Amino acid sequence: MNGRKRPPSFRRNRNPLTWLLRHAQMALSALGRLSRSPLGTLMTAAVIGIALALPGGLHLLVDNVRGLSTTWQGAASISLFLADDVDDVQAERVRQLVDQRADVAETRLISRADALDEFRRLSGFGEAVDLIDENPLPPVVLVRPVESSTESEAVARIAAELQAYREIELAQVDLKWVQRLAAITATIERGTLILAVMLAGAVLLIIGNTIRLEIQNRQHEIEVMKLVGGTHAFIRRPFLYEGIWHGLFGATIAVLLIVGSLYLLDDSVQRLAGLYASDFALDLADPLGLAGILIGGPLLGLGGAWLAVSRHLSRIEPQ
Amino acid sequence: MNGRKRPPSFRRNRNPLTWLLRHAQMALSALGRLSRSPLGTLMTAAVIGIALALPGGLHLLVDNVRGLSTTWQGAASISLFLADDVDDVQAERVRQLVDQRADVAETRLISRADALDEFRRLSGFGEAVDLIDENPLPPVVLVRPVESSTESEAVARIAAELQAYREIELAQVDLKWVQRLAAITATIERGTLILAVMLAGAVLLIIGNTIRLEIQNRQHEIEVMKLVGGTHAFIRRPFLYEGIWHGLFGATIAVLLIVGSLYLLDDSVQRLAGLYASDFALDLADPLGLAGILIGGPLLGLGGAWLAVSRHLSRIEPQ
Amino acid sequence: MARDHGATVIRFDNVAKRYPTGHEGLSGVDLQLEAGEMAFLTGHSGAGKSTLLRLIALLERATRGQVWVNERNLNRLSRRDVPFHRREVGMIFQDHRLLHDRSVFNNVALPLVVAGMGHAEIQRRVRAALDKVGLLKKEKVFPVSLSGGEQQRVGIARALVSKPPVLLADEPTGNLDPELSREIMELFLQFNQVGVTLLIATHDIDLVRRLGRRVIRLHQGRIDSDSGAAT
Amino acid sequence: MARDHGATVIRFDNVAKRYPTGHEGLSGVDLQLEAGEMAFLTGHSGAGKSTLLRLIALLERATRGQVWVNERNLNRLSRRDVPFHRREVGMIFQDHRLLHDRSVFNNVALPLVVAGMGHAEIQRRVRAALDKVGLLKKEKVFPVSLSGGEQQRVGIARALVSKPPVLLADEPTGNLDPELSREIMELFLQFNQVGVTLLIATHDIDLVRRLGRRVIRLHQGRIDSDSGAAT
Ligand SMILES: Nc1ncnc2c1ncn2[C@@H]1O[C@H](COP(=O)(O)OP(=O)(O)OP(=O)(O)O)[C@@H](O)[C@H]1O
Ligand SMILES: Nc1ncnc2c1ncn2[C@@H]1O[C@H](COP(=O)(O)OP(=O)(O)OP(=O)(O)O)[C@@H](O)[C@H]1O
Ligand SMILES: [Mg+2]
Ligand SMILES: [Mg+2]
Repeated sequence: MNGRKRPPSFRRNRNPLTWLLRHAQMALSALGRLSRSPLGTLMTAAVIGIALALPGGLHLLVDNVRGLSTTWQGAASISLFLADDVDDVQAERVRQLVDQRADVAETRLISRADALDEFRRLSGFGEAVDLIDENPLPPVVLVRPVESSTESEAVARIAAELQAYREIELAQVDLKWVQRLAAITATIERGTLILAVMLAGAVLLIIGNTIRLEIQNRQHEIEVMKLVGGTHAFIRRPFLYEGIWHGLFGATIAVLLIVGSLYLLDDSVQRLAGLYASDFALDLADPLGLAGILIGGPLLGLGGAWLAVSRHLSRIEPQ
Repeated sequence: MNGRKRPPSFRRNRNPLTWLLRHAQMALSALGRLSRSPLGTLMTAAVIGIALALPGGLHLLVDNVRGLSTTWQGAASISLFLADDVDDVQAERVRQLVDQRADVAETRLISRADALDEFRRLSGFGEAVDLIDENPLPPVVLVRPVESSTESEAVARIAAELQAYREIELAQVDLKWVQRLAAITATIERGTLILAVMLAGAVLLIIGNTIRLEIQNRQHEIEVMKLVGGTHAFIRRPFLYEGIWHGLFGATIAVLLIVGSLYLLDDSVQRLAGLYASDFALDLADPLGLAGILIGGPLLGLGGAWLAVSRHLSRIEPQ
Repeated sequence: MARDHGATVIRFDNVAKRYPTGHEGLSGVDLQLEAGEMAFLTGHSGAGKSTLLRLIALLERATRGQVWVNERNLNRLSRRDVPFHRREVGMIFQDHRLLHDRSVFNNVALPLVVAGMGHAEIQRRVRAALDKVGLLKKEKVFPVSLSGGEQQRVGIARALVSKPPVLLADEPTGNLDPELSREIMELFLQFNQVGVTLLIATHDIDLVRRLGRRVIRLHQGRIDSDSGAAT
Repeated sequence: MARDHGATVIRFDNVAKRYPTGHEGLSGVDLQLEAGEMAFLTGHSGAGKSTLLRLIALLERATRGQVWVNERNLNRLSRRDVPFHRREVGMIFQDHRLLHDRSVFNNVALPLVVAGMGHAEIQRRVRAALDKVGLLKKEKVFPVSLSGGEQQRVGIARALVSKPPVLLADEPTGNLDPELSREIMELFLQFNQVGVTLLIATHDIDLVRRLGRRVIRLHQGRIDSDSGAAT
């Protein structure tokens, strides 16, 4: 206006040591505040813990299912059952012949002995298979068509053409049990994906909701803080620390729940692992995953707190 | 003290029509209050919805797994593989002989043809089995020992004794695949039980926590209500209605989530069901179960509200 | 002790109130208020005025002695009966105690709603009470948008609306300008004329002197002087 | 408009405050307070006293005109700077605004904690402030266990503790007995003597008259009379 001098700027305290000390104090006082309502803290932590434990557990499950199904990944989409009188040398010739086709990407021969081995291993008949005097299984050639020919009609056409070979008794598009396993795996994977999305949503909602209600609860406190000159950063800090603590407690509970569940599941899993020998053992005790939960929990708590606080804090102005 | 007359008792309003009208008013005004903070209401309902949808979905899963495994329930714990030269008539004689033992509760004969059929159905080899010229499978007699003899040693002893029969080539304690399926089923059942317990806990905690924070939030309101002579019942009522509404919204979201997940899972399930023919079809669309969620949700909300309110309400006294 | 108790509305028998902190808010107080009386309670800050009023409204319970209101021994009142007791005792607070998420109308209506009164009757009574404190125009606004004195008057309207036989006021004119204070006192006098018993805690010595009513002076939790004591 | 602004601490240029309800809490207010001045703000309930104080502490923003405090135009102050502005303006509220889950000591310490002051200095200053309002014995108790007047004094201590150059008080003695009121006024006078600028809203006409300081009288949002106007 009329040539007034620039107003003095405000003094701000920026001593890094004071800053650090204040943060440590705040972390502790947030902990103190939580400990003064132990039941509420426990309830919130338990809810977060359950919400974290479920995706954590599911992650392990999905991993294991994947591990089970990779054996079958890239399995052939056409199986050629060779005639009974074809020996292994002839079978290898058939394989090479088929392999030269432009519409075939890869082939693999399963000899009579291999087929029986695989059958023994997977069917679960075990020793009982040895009762069979003579190996009744024919050699099999697994065929993977090139990418461009993977639609069912193309595959069916290839199968029909191959059927014309004298040595090939039956060209079957996909083994039923490979299809089944793939279908089961797909269903479980999709189901767990849906579950994981729902649970991740739940974790965010729970933390956000808890902090929203906390902030409403402490609206008066926030107003008074603002009245006496508290900066946004200062007012936000206790909430962030509470978010971190909640996340940490929740993560601890989640780890306990997972470990506890493992303990409860242990004998069933042991039995399963024993039955499948080295083929399929649930790899549940994953220390890296547990450490991830213990680090991710507090980070999630911090993130949720930040979101909730930022959304609500500026709306609360002292009256 | 000095013969004072009995103090007059308080007038209480007990007109049933007024009472009903007040309840309807309260239900509506609780709804109005919730609609004034739509985001918070939605978040709470979403959390409850997810928490309800998961046990709901798991219930379906467990049911289906049970359905799958009942085929194998009560399966024999000893399988007698008969010698290759034993025909079906002889096999039946062997069965009857074994059946007369005091330590055997039940026997069942699987003829050569039945064994092949079952193998075809379960192994997934399908048509490929027909390539095998001659049925290589021996007849099998399944044996279930009496209750008192089900410990492994007793069973092993029976097996050893039966092995002595000329017609019995191999007495195998439990078929591996039966064991495996039982183990898988047991693992899944135990896992889902753990999950269900955790999720039921989560639902209770979430509703309790939400209402606890709500009550703290409205502590001032409760104090004022008490100041002007509101009875406990009167003050509790809005919370109960809010609990019911929350539960109802949560249940609606849960139903939508389940139906949505089914929709997403539908093609995988269709494929699976197709592959297993009538043996194994996921029976997911369960209108009774969904109706149960829609009724149970509000009841759970009411219960959670009642618990939380009763615990906290009497502690809040006007200052 | 052998007086006519028929008309005694409030009666303290050697009452003491010791707070959990160990502090004695009131000690050995004897007091009687007859039906239709109007008395002022004065004394320094922390003398125990609010404590005495809170004992009558059962916001606290006496730790010694007995408090009788409307011929009921408050010590013997069950928890179930407390709300009904409070409906017979209107109270005006130093800090208003309004609900900030409800309109002025709904705040004033609260005692009637709680008592289960019909809609039409509530409308009529709330309007009348708001009119008496000069806030009829503000019935739709929320308490935040009222000045301190206006909030005070909403609190007064809320205490009046259910026409309780006993009215307690804790510094009802502390935040009002002298003119408004006089008007509110007028209102109290009107109420007193139709038989309401009033006990008013105040620091406004001038006003108390001008009205010439009974004055009970507290000092450190004891009755220091009582211009109307029947003892 | 060409006066010496060096000593002007508070300055209103044709300020109006229209609330979202449409009500004008203040209209066309021109006002100047020099450094070290002590002025009283009077007027009927709803006249706009609190509104005026709230504009200075930036609890509201003017809808027209400009407010200058410590040579800063509050209209141009960024949101980031608001907390620092509030640290320079101590305010005492009609309704105390204490935190009920913190002890008296912690309530009074709040402005210092917020400003990042060291522990020892906080201890010293809070004790001194509590001593001034006569509540040193109560430092450990929680506000619920204080009488109305005691809470008021805690609020006063909280405003004094950071020794702000400007002190606003909204009816600081509304709930105090005459003697305590006088003592608190003494305290304000002492502060004024060391250079603090004070603006005090009050209904206590007697007290205002007795002190003979500048009196600004509001009527329906406008300045009705101003005994110390330099215009
Ligand atoms: N809940 C409580 N716990 C502990 N002490 C209390 C409690 N309430 C009041 N006191 C103490 O009891 C004494 C009397 O308090 P009371 O509120 O009755 O005073 P008062 O006469 O109303 O004072 P004022 O005029 O300041 O409102 C005070 O010293 C106060 O500190
Ligand atoms: N937030 C708000 N929204 C709408 N109107 C408001 C708001 N705050 C105050 N008012 C109105 O502005 C006018 C002035 O209010 P203010 O609080 O400044 O009065 P006051 O002079 O402090 O009165 P008192 O002595 O009763 O405290 C009043 O009529 C009030 O109703
Ligand atoms: Mg008091
Ligand atoms: Mg005011």
